[in-house]
Amino acid sequence: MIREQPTVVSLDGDVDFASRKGVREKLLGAVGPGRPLLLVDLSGCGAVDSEGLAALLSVAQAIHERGGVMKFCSPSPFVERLFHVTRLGLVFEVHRDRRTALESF
Amino acid sequence: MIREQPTVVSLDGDVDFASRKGVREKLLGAVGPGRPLLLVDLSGCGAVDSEGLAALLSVAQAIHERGGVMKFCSPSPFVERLFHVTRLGLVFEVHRDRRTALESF
Amino acid sequence: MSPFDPRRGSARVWVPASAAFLSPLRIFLERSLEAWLGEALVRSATEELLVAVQEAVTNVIRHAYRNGPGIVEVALDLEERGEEAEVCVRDTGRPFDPASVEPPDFAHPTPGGYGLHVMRCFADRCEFGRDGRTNWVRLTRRVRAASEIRAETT
Amino acid sequence: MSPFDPRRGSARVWVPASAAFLSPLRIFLERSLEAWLGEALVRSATEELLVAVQEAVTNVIRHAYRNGPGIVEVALDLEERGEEAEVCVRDTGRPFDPASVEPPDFAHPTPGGYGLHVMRCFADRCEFGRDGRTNWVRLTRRVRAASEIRAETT
Ligand SMILES: Nc1ncnc2c1ncn2[C@@H]1O[C@H](COP(=O)(O)OP(=O)(O)O)[C@@H](O)[C@H]1O
Ligand SMILES: Nc1ncnc2c1ncn2[C@@H]1O[C@H](COP(=O)(O)OP(=O)(O)O)[C@@H](O)[C@H]1O
Repeated sequence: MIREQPTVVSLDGDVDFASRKGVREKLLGAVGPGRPLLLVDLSGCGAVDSEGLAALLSVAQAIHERGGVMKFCSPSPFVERLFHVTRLGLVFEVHRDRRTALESF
Repeated sequence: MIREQPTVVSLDGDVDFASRKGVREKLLGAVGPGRPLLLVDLSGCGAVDSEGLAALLSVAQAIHERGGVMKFCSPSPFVERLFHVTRLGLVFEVHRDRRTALESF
Repeated sequence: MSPFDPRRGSARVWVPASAAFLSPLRIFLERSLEAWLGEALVRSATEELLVAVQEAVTNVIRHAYRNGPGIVEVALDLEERGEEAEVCVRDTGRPFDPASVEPPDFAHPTPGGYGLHVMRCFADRCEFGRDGRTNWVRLTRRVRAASEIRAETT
Repeated sequence: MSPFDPRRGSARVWVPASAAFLSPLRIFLERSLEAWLGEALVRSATEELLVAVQEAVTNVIRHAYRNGPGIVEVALDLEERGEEAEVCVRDTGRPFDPASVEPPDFAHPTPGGYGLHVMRCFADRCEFGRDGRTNWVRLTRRVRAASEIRAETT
């Protein structure tokens, strides 16, 4: 079986109200034409707030509309709590580390 | 000729009004009994202000009174400018890098 | 804006209502809490308080001032014997009744609408009010490690 | 304290007169200048302005309030078309005449006495005054890269 290879993007700055446009552009710009497969590595990101999560959700929805898949890996404990209280951890597929996430595609 | 080996201390936090007591203690605590030879590496230090320089001068004077020598190395361009405007660059022996400083003892 | 209270142990900031000032504000509050509590500061609680504050400030920028000009005041209360930090966010934009806002529809997630919910989850207390022409949100959160409290009161 | 000027593009902070707040203050000013000027901010000029401000605040803590309780106000003026940053430090401690202070004796260095000299060297302008019961120091420094200024005015 040949496994499809997702595009991996590491978010390294803040993911919040101030940076939401740049985050959207970075993620949507990273996937090529065709069916997008995207893995977002959160290990290095700075401050995250609900507007940042909203930007991630809007990207996930755009990718889903194109028949693609977007997953996450390596959230900090704080980002895990934010996924938890917003219930977005139930909507997004979030993996503990990058290896596990890559194997899931 | 056997060269004397100075104690080398790297200052990594701020060297300012807030930290001046800790800086004094760290430097004076690092030299043993006898004639103190001290090299202070400034490459990693944070904010420096005139109160920080005053603390360094007071340590240099204490070491001088005990017949010892205190030198500096690796100041940032900003710290060099601070040495320059206070003329303390004329009082302290400041070397560009650690190797040159060690060879000067 | 409320008159200035010169009590020792409180820090206050005014910034333009602009997303560019979220980062200066957040780091100022974080460093002030560190200055105040040092090793006793609980990091995880601080992260949650700071994001709750950021949600409040973002709402002021987007909704109270509708992305137009305005000033946001943020006051951090540093009561010396307290175990809690209290952050009050004030604006002079349009009034707002939080009771009129529906909670998020978790079954149908939309990009947005989580701000008030995050504030309520991450603060121990979250109160809203209006004095004269000033709106305020007061967020309270215990941020000091319990062992420190005990050591001080015995 | 002077009345608040609600003009857009200025940031203001009040902190307790304590050395612990030098770091929150410095990083707030630095991040605010970054928020304002971005890539056009000249790092070396900013470092010098920020240490000049720190000297002023340290003098307020040590001399104006004699290490006792008090509030320090720091206002950063962010004029949108200006090439300069202006920082005003205010206190309500004892009055002070900078003209009465001797310059440092460079031939006989002592641990201390360099603060005013550093302020004057590292700011483009350094003015002192008193309004009512408030002392102020205003430090001005060009911090925007020249190419940016030209690009804007042509
Ligand atoms: N400070 C405020 N001033 C005015 N209206 C507000 C304020 N905060 C929130 N609101 C209103 O409450 C709604 C929900 O806010 P929130 O939960 O933060 O989600 P979002 O801001 O993403 O819509 C907003 O859409 C807005 O209509
Ligand atoms: N804000 C102030 N309020 C009162 N006196 C001051 C103030 N700033 C400076 N001074 C006086 O001026 C002197 C010189 O100040 P400075 O050059 O900063 O060096 P230092 O603070 O190390 O003595 C101080 O010793 C003090 O007497």
